Amino acid sequence: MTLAFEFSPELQRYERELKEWSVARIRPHARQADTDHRPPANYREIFETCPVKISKHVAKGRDNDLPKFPDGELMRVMAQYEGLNYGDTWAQSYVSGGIGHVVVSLLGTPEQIDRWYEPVVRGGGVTGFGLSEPGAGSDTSGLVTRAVRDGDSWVINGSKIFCSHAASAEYVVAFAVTDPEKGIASAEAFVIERGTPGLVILKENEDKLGLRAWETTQIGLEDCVVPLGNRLGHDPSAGANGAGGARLSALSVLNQNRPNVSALSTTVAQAALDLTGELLHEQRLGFRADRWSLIQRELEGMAAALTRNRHLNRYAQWMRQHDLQNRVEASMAKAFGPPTSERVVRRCMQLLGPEGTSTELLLEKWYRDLKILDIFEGTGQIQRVIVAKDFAKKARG
Amino acid sequence: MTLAFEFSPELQRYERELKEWSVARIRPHARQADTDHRPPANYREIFETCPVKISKHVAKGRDNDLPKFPDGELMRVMAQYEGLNYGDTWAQSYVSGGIGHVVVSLLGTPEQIDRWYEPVVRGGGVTGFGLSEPGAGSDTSGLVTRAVRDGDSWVINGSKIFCSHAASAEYVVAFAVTDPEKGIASAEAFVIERGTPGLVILKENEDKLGLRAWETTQIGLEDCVVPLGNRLGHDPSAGANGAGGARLSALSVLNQNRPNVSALSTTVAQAALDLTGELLHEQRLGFRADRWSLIQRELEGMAAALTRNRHLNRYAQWMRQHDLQNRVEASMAKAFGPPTSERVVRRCMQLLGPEGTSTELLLEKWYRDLKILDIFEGTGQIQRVIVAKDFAKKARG
Amino acid sequence: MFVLSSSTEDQLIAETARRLALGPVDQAAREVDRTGVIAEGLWRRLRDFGFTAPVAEHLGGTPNAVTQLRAVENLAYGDPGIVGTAVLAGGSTLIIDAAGTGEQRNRWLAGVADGARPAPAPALYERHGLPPEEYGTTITAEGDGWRVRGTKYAVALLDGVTELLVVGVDPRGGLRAAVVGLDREGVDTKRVSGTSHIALSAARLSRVHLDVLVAADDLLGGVDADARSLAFAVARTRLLAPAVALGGANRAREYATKYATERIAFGRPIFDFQGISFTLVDDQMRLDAARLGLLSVANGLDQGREKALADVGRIVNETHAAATEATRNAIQVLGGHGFLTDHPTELWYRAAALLSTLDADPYFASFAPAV
Amino acid sequence: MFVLSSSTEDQLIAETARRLALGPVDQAAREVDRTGVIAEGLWRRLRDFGFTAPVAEHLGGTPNAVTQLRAVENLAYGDPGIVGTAVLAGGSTLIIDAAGTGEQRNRWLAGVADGARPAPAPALYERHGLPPEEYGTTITAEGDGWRVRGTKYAVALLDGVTELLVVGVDPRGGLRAAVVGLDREGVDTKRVSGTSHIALSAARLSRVHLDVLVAADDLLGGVDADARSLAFAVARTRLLAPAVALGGANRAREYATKYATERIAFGRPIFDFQGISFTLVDDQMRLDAARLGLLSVANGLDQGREKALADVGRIVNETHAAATEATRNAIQVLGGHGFLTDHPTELWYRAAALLSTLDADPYFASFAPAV
Repeated sequence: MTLAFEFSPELQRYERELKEWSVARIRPHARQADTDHRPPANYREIFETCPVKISKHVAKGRDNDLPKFPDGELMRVMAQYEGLNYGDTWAQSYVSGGIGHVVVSLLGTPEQIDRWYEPVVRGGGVTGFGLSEPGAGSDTSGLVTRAVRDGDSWVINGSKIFCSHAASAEYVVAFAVTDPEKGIASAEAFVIERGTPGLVILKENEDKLGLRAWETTQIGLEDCVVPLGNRLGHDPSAGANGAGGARLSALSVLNQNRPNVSALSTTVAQAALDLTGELLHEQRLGFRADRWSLIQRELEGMAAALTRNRHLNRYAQWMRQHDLQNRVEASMAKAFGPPTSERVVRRCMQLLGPEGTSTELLLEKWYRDLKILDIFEGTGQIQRVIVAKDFAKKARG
Repeated sequence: MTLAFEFSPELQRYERELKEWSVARIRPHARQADTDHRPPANYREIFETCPVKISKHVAKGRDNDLPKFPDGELMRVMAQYEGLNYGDTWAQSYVSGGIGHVVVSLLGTPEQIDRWYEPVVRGGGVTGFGLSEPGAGSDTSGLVTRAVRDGDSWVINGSKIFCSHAASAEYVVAFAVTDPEKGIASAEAFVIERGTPGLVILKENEDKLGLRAWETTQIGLEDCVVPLGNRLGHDPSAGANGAGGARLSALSVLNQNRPNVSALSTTVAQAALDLTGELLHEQRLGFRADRWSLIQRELEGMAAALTRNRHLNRYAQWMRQHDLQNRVEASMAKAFGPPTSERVVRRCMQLLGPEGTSTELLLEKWYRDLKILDIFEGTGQIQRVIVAKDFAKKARG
Repeated sequence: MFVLSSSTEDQLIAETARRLALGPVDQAAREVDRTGVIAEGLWRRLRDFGFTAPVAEHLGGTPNAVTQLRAVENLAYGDPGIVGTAVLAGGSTLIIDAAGTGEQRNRWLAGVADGARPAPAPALYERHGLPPEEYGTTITAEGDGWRVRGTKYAVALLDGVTELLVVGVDPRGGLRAAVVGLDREGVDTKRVSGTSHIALSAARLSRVHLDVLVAADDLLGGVDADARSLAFAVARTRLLAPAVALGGANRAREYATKYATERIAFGRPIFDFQGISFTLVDDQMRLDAARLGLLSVANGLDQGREKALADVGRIVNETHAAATEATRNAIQVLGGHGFLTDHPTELWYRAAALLSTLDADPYFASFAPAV
Repeated sequence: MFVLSSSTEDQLIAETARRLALGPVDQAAREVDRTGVIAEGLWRRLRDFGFTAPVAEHLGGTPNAVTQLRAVENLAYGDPGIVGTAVLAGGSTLIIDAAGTGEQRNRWLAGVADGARPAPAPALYERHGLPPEEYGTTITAEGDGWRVRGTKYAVALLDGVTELLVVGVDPRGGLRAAVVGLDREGVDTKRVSGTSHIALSAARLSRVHLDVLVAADDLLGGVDADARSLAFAVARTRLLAPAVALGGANRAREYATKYATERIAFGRPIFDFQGISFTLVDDQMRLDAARLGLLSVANGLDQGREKALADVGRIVNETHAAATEATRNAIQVLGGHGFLTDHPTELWYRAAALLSTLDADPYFASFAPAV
């Protein structure tokens, strides 16, 4: 068993090719995607030009036609995150195409997986996911969206916010409580297909500080009727069995993506740093020697900080790759990386001066984009709570 | 009304004289006091040589023969803290002589003040104070020391830790619960004179990381009998009236010393910085130009940090001087200053190299001394809780 | 003895500023950000208030630095984008008032206070946080005139303006300023139309290349100008952007606190978690320290102390560090909601970032990772 | 591909280190601190374990840098004072093994592994965090011999030692090392007897002034020594003090966590307050980042990568920053109790401080205030 701080030469080459492609083909659309709050219309065509195979579903060992590396598939996934997002962030969301289908793969029966997961992974469709509600974010116990059994159907009422890709998705997987007395313990996941009556797009895409091209939808569920078979994980003829809490905790597999979120932040900060270094080097003649050495020291310090980020990210990912429990390490990576990545971009803008925040450069976009990475998939605070619980458990023996 | 960031020229002169005296007369005893865990035996004689009048009791407007400054008496007190402790920390504790008598002045009847406060302030005696217990530190609600009325006396049982000067004090003021059902709300303060049977010195002075010359005593109270009149604040013939909680909160006046604690930490760090600057300047010839500019930048950064400390300290003190509510500002000053002062001393040792931690210099002593200043009189965490409560109150309107 | 007067007049000014802030400034914030235009009515109110672009005593009155700082901070509590724009656009009046001759004050400031005409646009900032004494812009005698050569950044609001006040250094390293007509040959402004920066869209920041000859009487204070007065006036001007950042950041801290006391998670207001409340307390401590530092330097400038000049760079950087961090933490406290334009936190975050780039001298702070 | 082997052997070594740490090392900690003496029995166990003063393969075996680092860190979990002393005293063996000739290895290392005689005491560190390539100590050809001139600090445990291994630079700026007899004229050791530093009392650190002529065959590796091997060996040695600090700091973090889960205030274990628990989590994150960084550099050194040489200074400083902060916070969590010698937190705090001064190059980190 080996710990990879650096990828194998093969995987490094893979990442490099992805980076170069991302700079050449993804980055040129970054400003427009930000302004339009959507990706370029031909984004699928753009993705076709990618010189290496990349995965849509980032869970372990799914896409079997992907290149193999000695580092293991999960390390390849991390390299994909780093390579793809180096050009800009907009593509990530459309490459992964949401996580509705990933939830199907986690909670669905084999038949449900065949029906809703496989076609998406093969065909490149987009799927939505709805968990958060206006009154329930980090703390899901406040969910109030309700599903009621009515003969051969479930009738769902409520609303969801922060639903990735729900407006353009083929279907949305939404959580709802089936027994108000049991509350969150009775939560079940339902596949709600596009066009289902009662599935209302309240706001197609929120007006956001950053990651504007990523679709963040508000949906309403108004007497939304779905067949029994759309409840994930059960024989369609059976009723809810109250194992919904378990269902929600099965979602914790999604938390394993946390080191990749930190990797995303780190690679964007690295892009900002590389760009800033280039610009400053071009301007170098204007610097007095002592000023230049200050600048150089700043650039070195930031590069080292991003290396630190990567160490934690890769360590956490490596553990999972080797089937070691990495819950704590994944949370640490997620708490550690994103806020430092933000700071790197901010500092780069400062070193450049006022034009560092101009829309002629992408730094200001990246600064806006990155802020959410310390929030979604669990805030830095939530990550610390997770780690602290583990500390307490160990301390209490 | 004026805000003093800098003292008036008169008060600056006062502080400077005190500093020079402290360097000349207090500092030479610092190492020995640390080694012996006690001040020099002739400390009163040393204090006699002080060229300016300094106060023993740092509460407001007590010592009337002290010099007057346009800045106000409390600013003079802060200047005294900064001047006196610049040489070393050991003297402070013996100048103030504990806080038992201060508590008498806060809670006592006029007769009790005449009996126990005035002679100490005039004569320079030492008094002890006992509040903390092994199970009750920041949270005093866990006090278990018990006082039981028995005819004309109170019988006290329990133990106290972190009692400043209790071993050599003329008397110890100790808090005890008078009604276990009411708990902390029934706490009363009792004057227990030296030699009272049942007052047992369990440990004269704790073995501490720093501030070793400051006497930190563990006492036991074993069927310790004191007259009714030794309960502070009451007609000696009356019983406990259950207003003990109020009595404890009257102690909050002591919290107004918090900016002075931060000032103490700041002046010690300034002493360390000044010494380090001198040593490095002596060694300057050995430095390459780029290294010297790194060093100089570090020294400037630390000096600026200490100025920041002083701004917060003086602002909080100035508010109190002008009878403005400064609870929040005092807590901020206390939370802000000490940990940065620690860092300054640590960084000074690092800049000097291994010999920075040698006992040939005092930096290592000061590094040990300062650690407690972010703990006693309320930890940094407790200060933040106090400020946060105020924020919440204001936010809730 | 340092005196921060809490005179009735000062108090009144601060309160008036706060009222304006929470009234028209706050109300216009989102719209101004979106459109990149500050409506004339709001401009008039800001001008009438007089502290963002103060003018010479006989023309309306320039306050002392401490008073102005407090007024600007309180105003920016309403919206740092709008007030930042006003401050960046208005900075020349103070400098002309302090360092110009009587004739120049009349020439360049008459009619400014009542809005009849704009003052020359100040062209101060360069890149990389260079302090004034290291500006790359030079003002050098050439024949009968003086050549102004260099590039200036973050020059605000050039529309309708006819002149620039350019600050540079002369060959002996002293500060010099000159007023340059924008239509002169050798003045090349580059501007990206519309919202061209992360924030302060209404400021329409430009980059200006200069290589132009001006007459001796366009030199501020004339050929024998007092470089010291100019240095003090420029220093005062540099304190205004951080004062704006401070006002916005303090608002963000308070807004986040209010949100946290109302938002329930895990059975209680999230403010009850020290992970939230301690962060906000630390932010406030840094902001308070920055405010005291700014006031202390401003006071030093008012007293004409040389040391205060040297202290400007550090306090500017400290304040921006505190403000960028506090606005970032305000979003963090709001969680996903803070990332939406439904809340003003994201406006404040952007404004703090932009302001921090004006004058970020890396000498005074090194990059430090967040953890 | 970087490989940190988690081989059975490596695992075994780490576990053995941890057992020694929590057994005899931990038990002796307070006594060693008080007396300034490590008892011979404990010395023997440390020597037998072999990772604090590793010796040449044929004399016992020098592990790779990664393995040694992990062993030392785990050992220091018991007490950074004792293990720091062992590491400071033992550092020359590694350097002699890596950069000495076969004859020199026999001359200076024979009998060391079994305790029959001490190795030459390593004289590496200077002041102000100077990295080896900037050492002020010079080793210069003079006539038939070589002059060693300079001052070395933090030279450990000279009692009973007869020789010093001095690292310096030659006139071309390359690293050189020489073994110098302590009884030679021109070797002036200054030592304060007893507990002369804030921690590591048993190390009895000395300052040594050198101005002495040595023979060519006292030059490590001879006159044509390979400066690169020496540089790698010195770099490896520099990683050991931070590994010690890391072990001690991790212990402090865990100790404070345990205390906080048991100490009740305001009705619950104080660990339930995020003001406490988040501080400890942040400490651990920094320590973990430091560990990964150290292992990464150690691996680079094992692979002979030039870049790893350049990375040593930064990771040394990062690790000490993390360790001093974590030990300080451990006391903070214990409150007043942490300030007493009743708990070992104060021992760890002192050790971390001393270790951090050995090699604190200000290039890699600037002072930053706590808030």
